[in-house]
Amino acid sequence: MNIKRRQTIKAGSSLALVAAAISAGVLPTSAFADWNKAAFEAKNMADVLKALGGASAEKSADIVITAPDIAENGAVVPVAVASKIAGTQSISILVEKNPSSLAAEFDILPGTEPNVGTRVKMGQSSNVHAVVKAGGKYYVATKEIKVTLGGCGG
Amino acid sequence: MKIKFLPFAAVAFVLFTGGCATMQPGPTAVDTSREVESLARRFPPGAKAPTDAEIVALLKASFKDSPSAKLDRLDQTPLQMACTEASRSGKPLDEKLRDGLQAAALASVKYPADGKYLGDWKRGKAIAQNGRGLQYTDKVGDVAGGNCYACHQIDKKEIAHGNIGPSLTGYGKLRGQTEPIVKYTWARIWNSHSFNACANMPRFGDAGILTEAQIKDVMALLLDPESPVNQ
Amino acid sequence: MKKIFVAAILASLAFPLTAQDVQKQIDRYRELLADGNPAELLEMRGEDLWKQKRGPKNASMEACDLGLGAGKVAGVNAVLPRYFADVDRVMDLESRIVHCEVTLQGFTMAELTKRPHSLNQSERQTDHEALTAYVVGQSRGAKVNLPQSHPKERESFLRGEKMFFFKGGPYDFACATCHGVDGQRIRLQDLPNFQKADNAQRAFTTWPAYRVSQGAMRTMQWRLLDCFRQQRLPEMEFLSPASIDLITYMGVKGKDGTMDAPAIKR
Amino acid sequence: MADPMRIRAQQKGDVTEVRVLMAHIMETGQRKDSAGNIVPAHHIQTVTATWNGKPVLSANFGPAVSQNPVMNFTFKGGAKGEKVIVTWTDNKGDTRTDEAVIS
Repeated sequence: MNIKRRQTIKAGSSLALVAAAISAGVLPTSAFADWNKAAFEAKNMADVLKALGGASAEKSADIVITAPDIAENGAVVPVAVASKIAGTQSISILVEKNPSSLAAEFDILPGTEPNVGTRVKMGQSSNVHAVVKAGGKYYVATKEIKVTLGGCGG
Repeated sequence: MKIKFLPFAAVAFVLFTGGCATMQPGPTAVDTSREVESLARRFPPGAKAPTDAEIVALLKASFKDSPSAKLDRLDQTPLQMACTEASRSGKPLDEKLRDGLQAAALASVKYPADGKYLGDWKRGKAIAQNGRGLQYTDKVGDVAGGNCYACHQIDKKEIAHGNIGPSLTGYGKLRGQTEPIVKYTWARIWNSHSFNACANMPRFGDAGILTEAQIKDVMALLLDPESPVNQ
Repeated sequence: MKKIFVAAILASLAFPLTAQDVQKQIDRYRELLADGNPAELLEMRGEDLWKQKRGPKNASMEACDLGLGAGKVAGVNAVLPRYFADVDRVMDLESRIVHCEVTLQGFTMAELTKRPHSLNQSERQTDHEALTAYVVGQSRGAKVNLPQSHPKERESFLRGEKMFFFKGGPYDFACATCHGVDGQRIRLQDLPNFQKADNAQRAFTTWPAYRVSQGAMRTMQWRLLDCFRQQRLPEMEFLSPASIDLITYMGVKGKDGTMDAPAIKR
Repeated sequence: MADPMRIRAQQKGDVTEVRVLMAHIMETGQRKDSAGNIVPAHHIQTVTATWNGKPVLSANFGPAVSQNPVMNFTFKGGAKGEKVIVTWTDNKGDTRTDEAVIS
């Protein structure tokens, strides 16, 4: 454990909280998936799917992406995804034209609603894919989001 | 000299009569409620109206001098002074004053010595997108952009355009490339006050914002038949 | 039916997006953004700082008089700038916060004004930004009503008004160039016209704001500094007299607006 | 030093809606500083949430999640007064845990 980390926990006065949580079995690390380096470094959807353990994704109308058609700024683009596919296990958000496609991946645990949202960076106008894993298979929905330049210009 | 320029001014008039409202958006007059405010309300006992000299002194005390943006930027030119008063009062410039300012502006225009007005529209496209330059955060001598899209629609494909100036989509296609058009466009970019004393558009040539070569590139963006503006 | 469908597709190709379409979609983006504002994180940090004993005098800011009495924070941003008898001049919120840090906590003016704004993206927000975020957040819902009965308050407004129309610099710009006409946009960003009450209210009540383009909350002092940068004037001094007068002008113009800051913006 | 999160958990019928704001730079590892050097990546990698000791969310973030991340999710169950605990961990090993009471 590095010093910085220790300070962080101490400063947040959450040491007791974390300890209590672990001893109570609240944070069984095994319940949470590890960060998948290969998936987050993949350059396109096919490679992301491969890294996640899939092959191809089938288009699905049961995945709903809520996002603007035009983003006033690419640094913050709100994207929410809802899946109506039975047995949804995970939801991933991919930005096709980013240097690495995968932005975020959410594991849908028993009890989690298959409806999540976050905000992503987009370097330029691009397709945004929502990839859903359900019953071991992959499904995808796509939406184009235009990123605009803004403000006084400099 | 003056006679030589007259035709361009005439062209400008013909070109923009239909669009005068959008061409010359002076700030709206001060609201009437303030005009009728009683003197007592406007000046509570002891309150004084500031003089122009006080305002300049106060502004100078409020800004920092730096090599890339000196305090002399707060010394107003006669045109800046006249247009400040016109927009504050909501009253147009006196005609004689206006004509004099416009003539002086037109006389400031330097046309290209080699007689070539059009550069490379592709470079012009980048200049139109670039909004940097002449800020206190820039270095002296940094290349500036024209930032045309801040105010104008130009290439139809660029949706992030402002509306302070008129749309320039199809500029060359609509107007052609005759000498008066070309020279008028050059003068408008070099010193837009030539045709409208209190125009909002910066003096890209006269104020040294863009170089002659850059203005040629912007000209090509507007007038070159190959430019996306004219597709 | 098929014909209409084909025609619709052709039409959509020929006319990609109308100005109204674009505006609608930008509004949608703003609506989605408003759903979560990271400025709240800074407000939390600012509240801790406000209540913490700090500085050479080891005092908290809780005794600070921001214009509605010592210790009162709620609603102050809706009545500032205003005249303060203890310094015999008009102060804006940020000047007053710095004033209290000097008088109550013993910090020096020089250290507080050296670098009040954090750098873009790369830097943790400053204590000044955090304190401002907290105080401003405590005015949400308050009606803007700057006092104008003291001669110095009125003079501040009149000076601010003149400055608003002052054209200068290599671009010949005044504040009024962009903010004195209805319906103007720079790129896709609409520009409030301060001669219209509803516009002025919307502008005054939504600053400070978290700027997503910068990943940081920016204060009203920063807003003016950066407007002048874009205007190509020199660098505005933090807490300068001109800044206070212009904020007074904007606040008086925004009378009766409802404070909703820190907001979130592009 | 990591700043606290802002967590809102609201019971709506038989589900609880959770909205989380995290203070984090989310540096991409692609940006250059003023000297032209690449600023190393520094971003949250995992976010987990529990309710009554039960995991209700697990997310993995890459550097393309926006600075000061916002995350919304919903889980079945939850009653007013119960706690939701959220933890994030970043690629430098920094971590932060905060909790919110369901309202």
